[in-house]
This record gives sequence, C-alpha cells and structure tokens, in this order.
Amino acid sequence: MIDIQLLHTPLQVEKCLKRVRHPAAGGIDIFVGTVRDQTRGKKVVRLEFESYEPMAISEMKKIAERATEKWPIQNIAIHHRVGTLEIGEIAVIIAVSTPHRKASFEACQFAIDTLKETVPIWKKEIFEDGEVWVAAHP
Amino acid sequence: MIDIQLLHTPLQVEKCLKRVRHPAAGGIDIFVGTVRDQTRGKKVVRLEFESYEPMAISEMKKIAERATEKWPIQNIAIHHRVGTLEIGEIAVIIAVSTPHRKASFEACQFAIDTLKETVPIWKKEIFEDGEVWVAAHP
Amino acid sequence: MKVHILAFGITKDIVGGSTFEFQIEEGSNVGQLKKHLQQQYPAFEDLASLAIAVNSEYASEELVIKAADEIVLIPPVSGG
Amino acid sequence: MKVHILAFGITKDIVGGSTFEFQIEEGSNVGQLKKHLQQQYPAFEDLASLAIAVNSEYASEELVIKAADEIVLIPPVSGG
Repeated sequence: MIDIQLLHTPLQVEKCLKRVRHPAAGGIDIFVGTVRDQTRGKKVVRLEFESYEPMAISEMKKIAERATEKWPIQNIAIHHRVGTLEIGEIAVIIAVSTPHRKASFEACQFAIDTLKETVPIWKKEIFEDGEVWVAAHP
Repeated sequence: MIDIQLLHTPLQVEKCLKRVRHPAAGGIDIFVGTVRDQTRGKKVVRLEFESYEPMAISEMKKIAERATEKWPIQNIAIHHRVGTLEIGEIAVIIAVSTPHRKASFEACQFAIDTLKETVPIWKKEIFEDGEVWVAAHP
Repeated sequence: MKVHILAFGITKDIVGGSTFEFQIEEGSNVGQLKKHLQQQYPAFEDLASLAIAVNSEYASEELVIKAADEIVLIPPVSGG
Repeated sequence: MKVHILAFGITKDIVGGSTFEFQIEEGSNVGQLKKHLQQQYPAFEDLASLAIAVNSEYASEELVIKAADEIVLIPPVSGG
C-alpha cells in the first residue's frame, strides 16, 4: 500500500507508522527530516516550503512505486509538509515496512535521496538578515 | 544524549522521537522491529522475549557509545521490550538524530545489526504445535 | 503562440510573479522555450539547473509545446 | 570450588532451570568451565554458539574464575 500526502499541517510519525504496520513486516524504517537551526554556520530563523502540488504528489508516488519494484515492500508512506516551518519541526517523514530489516533501510534511504532530487518542492531559508532559496545556485 | 531502556510494557515511537529531537538535527532515522506472523512459512502465534537484564542494558549502552564514536550523533535512543509479544507488536525501537541524514541511516543500521549480535536477549517463537528458541541451533 | 507559464521558488522572484505569459513560435520545443526564457531572463543562467515540466511531468528538450499545455519552471528542488 | 551459574534461553531448558551450581577446580578459566559444562550437558555442543559472561561482561576463554563471580550462559542471542 502506498500512502502519499502533502500537508499544510504538522506531520505525525505515529500516523505514518500506523499506515505501514503489517503483520508480516519484520522491519520498519522511518526517516524524519527536521528543520535545522543553522546552515553553514548561519542561524536559521524559519523555513518556508512551497510546492507544485499535483506534480509533487505524482513524483512522490513514482518514488514509492519505484521503491516497491526494487524492494519487497509491504507498505510505504511519504508525508511532506509545506508552508512555514519553525526550527525542529518535521518537514518530511518516510516510513517503509518490509519482511526483513535490510530492505527497509535501503528503500527508505532511496526514497529520501530521490525525493530530494526530483520532487518539485522548494525551501527558502529565512535568516535574521535575509533569505535564500536553498540549492538554487551552484 | 544516550537513552537506553529495557521495558516490559509496549514501546512507543513517539517517545523515542521525543528523546532524539534536536534543534541542530537534520535527519532522524528510526528503526522499528515488529513481530512477524510467520517464520520460514510457519505461522507464529506469539513471541516470548527474555533478557539478562543488567548486561542487556550495558551492551545496548556500549552500542550507543560505539555509534556515537563512529558518527556525529546528537541523540540516540534504544528501547527494547521483553515479555510476551503478540503479532505486530514492537520488539525494538532505535532512533538516531544527526546533522545530516546519511549518518542517521548508517548509525541506526549499525545499532540494530550489532544489537542482534551482542545483546543478551532471547526470543522464543510460539507456534500452534510447539515452540523454538530463535537462532539457538545452526 | 502565447503560452502560460507557472514559476516556483527562485524563478518566481526572477520573473516577478508566480505566473506569466510568454510568446513562442508555433511548433517550438521545450529546449527552444528554455533558450528564449534565458535570453529574456539572464538570471536563469546562474541557476544550478532549470527543468521544465509540461502537464505535471518533467519534459525532455525535444517535446513540442502546445498552446494549452501547463508549463512550469522547475529550479533546483530542495524538499525533504 | 563451587560456582553459581545463571542460564538463559535454551540453556535454561538444557540444564533444567535458570540457576544451578557447578563444581570446578580452583584456578579454572572460562575455557575450562565451558569444556566441563559441555561434558556434563552434551546438548550444549549442538548450539550455534555458547558464550559465557562473567560479572555482566562477555568473558574470554582465558579469564580465571573466582568463587564470587556471577557466571552466565549466553546461548545465541536473538533480540530485536
């Protein structure tokens, strides 16, 4: 089962876990991406995420489908938040259940690595003295 | 910060997440080990875990310390359950926060792999027609 | 032919809005559109990358654009 | 010298209890204790492994046992 969500409200790990639990699962790996308080030594005040919503959802779905082809996944949930996030808040949660643990780690890492490359979501770091779109420039 | 717990009550992912969250963390990886409903094709009714408690705690602590030496870990929590577990229940949770995500995956995987090799905890699989101590025989 | 373009992230700042209209020749492909956009907005050339999505899918340079297409500028993504 | 031994997991089933007393010569080391245990309980030899912990730490074969030590049989662990 694939569960993709793009939410404007706080993400909940418990909810993702619930979505992926499975009686034949032995391992569940959950990645939680949180907002760091600094970047390259500079203090971050907050982040703003925006997305091209229909495509973000379809690209996240593609990642889940590709992962399901590569690993024996029982369930996978990808929840991403958009809007304004304060330090420490959760930006993304990826949860994957598999019969044995190794695949859950591999699939989860594949999913977050690919998400960061392909899903049309952009974050702007707000500093005390300015702001910058992350990764925009080389 | 290292948080080690050996519990006779249900484990909670939310609690582990809370223990490892950190304002400078960018990635948190959480591994959740659950009780599978079958093993080598045979239906499992429930599991019974027992431990040599003081040593189990000290070995889990060693794992957390070794992980902290190898990776830039902000916080690590290892919670293991003992007693009787039904299908789908959580036997172990390992949560690791790091500044960047790659280390969180590596450290979490190291911790569960090592736990399964060194921590004096034993599980007995209860089938409909018998029971067996897991991994006891070659 | 007039096409309707959506801009996100830093491209929104560069073009000065989240949507704009752009004139291209009938039968232009995505590669040609991108070249014209870079001429109009030189700041695009400073980006680490600039992809174009057509109807919610990443488009190859060869894809021919139709007037009704939803065209979206995708600067380097940074989700997660 | 009499030593007090704790058994867990399958070793508990093999020795028929979670604690038992065992007679070894003064100055015996862990390797010697293990050999004597295997003679007394041949089922130990069928195990995938059998480690011995002394005072809550895995003990090397060379460690000399003292009467007051807490000795624990560690058959293959299977936590997680």
